[in-house]
Amino acid sequence: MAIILNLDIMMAKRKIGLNELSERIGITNANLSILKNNKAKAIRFSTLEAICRELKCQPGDILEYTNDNEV
Amino acid sequence: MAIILNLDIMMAKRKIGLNELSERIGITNANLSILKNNKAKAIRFSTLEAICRELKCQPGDILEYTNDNEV
Amino acid sequence: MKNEGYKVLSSFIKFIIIALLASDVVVMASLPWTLQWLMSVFYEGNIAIMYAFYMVILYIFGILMLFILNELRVIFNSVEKSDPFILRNVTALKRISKASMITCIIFLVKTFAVNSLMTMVSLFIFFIASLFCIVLAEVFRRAVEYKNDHDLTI
Amino acid sequence: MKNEGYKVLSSFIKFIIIALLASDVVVMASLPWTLQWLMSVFYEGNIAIMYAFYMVILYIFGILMLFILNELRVIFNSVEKSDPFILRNVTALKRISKASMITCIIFLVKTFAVNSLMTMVSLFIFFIASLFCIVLAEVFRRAVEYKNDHDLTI
Repeated sequence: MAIILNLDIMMAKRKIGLNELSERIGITNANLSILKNNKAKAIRFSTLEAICRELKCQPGDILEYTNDNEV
Repeated sequence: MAIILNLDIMMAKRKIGLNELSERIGITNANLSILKNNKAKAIRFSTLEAICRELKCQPGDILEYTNDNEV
Repeated sequence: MKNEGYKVLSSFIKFIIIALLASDVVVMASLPWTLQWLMSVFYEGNIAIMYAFYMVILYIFGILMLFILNELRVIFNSVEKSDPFILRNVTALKRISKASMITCIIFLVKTFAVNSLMTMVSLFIFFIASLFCIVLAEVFRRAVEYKNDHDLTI
Repeated sequence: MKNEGYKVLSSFIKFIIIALLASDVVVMASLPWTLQWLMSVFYEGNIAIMYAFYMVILYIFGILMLFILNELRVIFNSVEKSDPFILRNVTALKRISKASMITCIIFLVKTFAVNSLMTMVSLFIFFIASLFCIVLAEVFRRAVEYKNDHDLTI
């Protein structure tokens, strides 16, 4: 997948753990892990909003496009 | 919703129409309209990837977080 | 299973349902005479009271079946159009459940009046069918939610 | 409907299914004697041949019902656990469909040998049930897809 989730980097920058973040954004630990490990197929705007709010960042900080599939 | 989709702005910048973009990224016109009009609940990473590839941009260019809900 | 075969099958079931609906109407329309004839052949005793009893029971049953078959028609209509995940089908299943429970009660009344093995089997079948439909309605309601969620995930 | 009531109902249906499974086993175990007794009371003519015929028919029927009931148990087990959207249930529905069609054929054989209204009604019911289950399996397969999609949308 050419969309990379840099959620772990942002979490490290803000010094926030998986448990704390999942509690704050109100989704289960298991689901947040799926997202963090790039196993998710899609992301809800509500989740993205909650993450941006809690990590005080922009969607661009956690979502990155790399065209590694080309040539 | 505090996540704003600036898909229309990027489309205008790249001078690409709804029909052409929907054809290139392989999703129906109707679905792309839902996305463009901020009616979607979630976005697939595959869709995001296709949009970034075709519009030659980053996710941060089309997704924006505004904390207009606060105070 | 191929989508085409599945559509053909749905259309075929819909056709059977409509045929049953039509038969139900025909049977109900001719019931006063058919019942009189049947009773004159098979029944001995106070015919007038039993005739009235059977007329009431059979007409209520006939109308309930009409109602259930029509709801089934609605469901298979949506299946045929490849769009079964609609709230209307949840409503249909709940209605079928209620109508089945009433049918069950009708058979219970009949069991006390004139018992027969077939009546008891039917009673049990409609009772189970009613419970099945409540559960299926709830399962379907969740499926509709998933479908709507899916439709808004672009 | 409240989730709790729905779970209680599923458990109740599962209980009925298990009770039916147990009855099926008991009836099959006692069949050689029960059938002999029933035939000595109700049947006149060449008992030996008819006894063999009924034994074969009823045992095949009994085993098919055991199979169908067990698959239904699997389905309601998953419903009870609030997770009915699994591929195992699609398989269960397909198996029930096949078993119902075989049951229908058994009844068809019986119709040609010894006809009765109840046999014909049963034949029709199993035929329709078989078709219903194929369609339901396909509808369920799609619901499972939606559910899996939903689970990976965070």
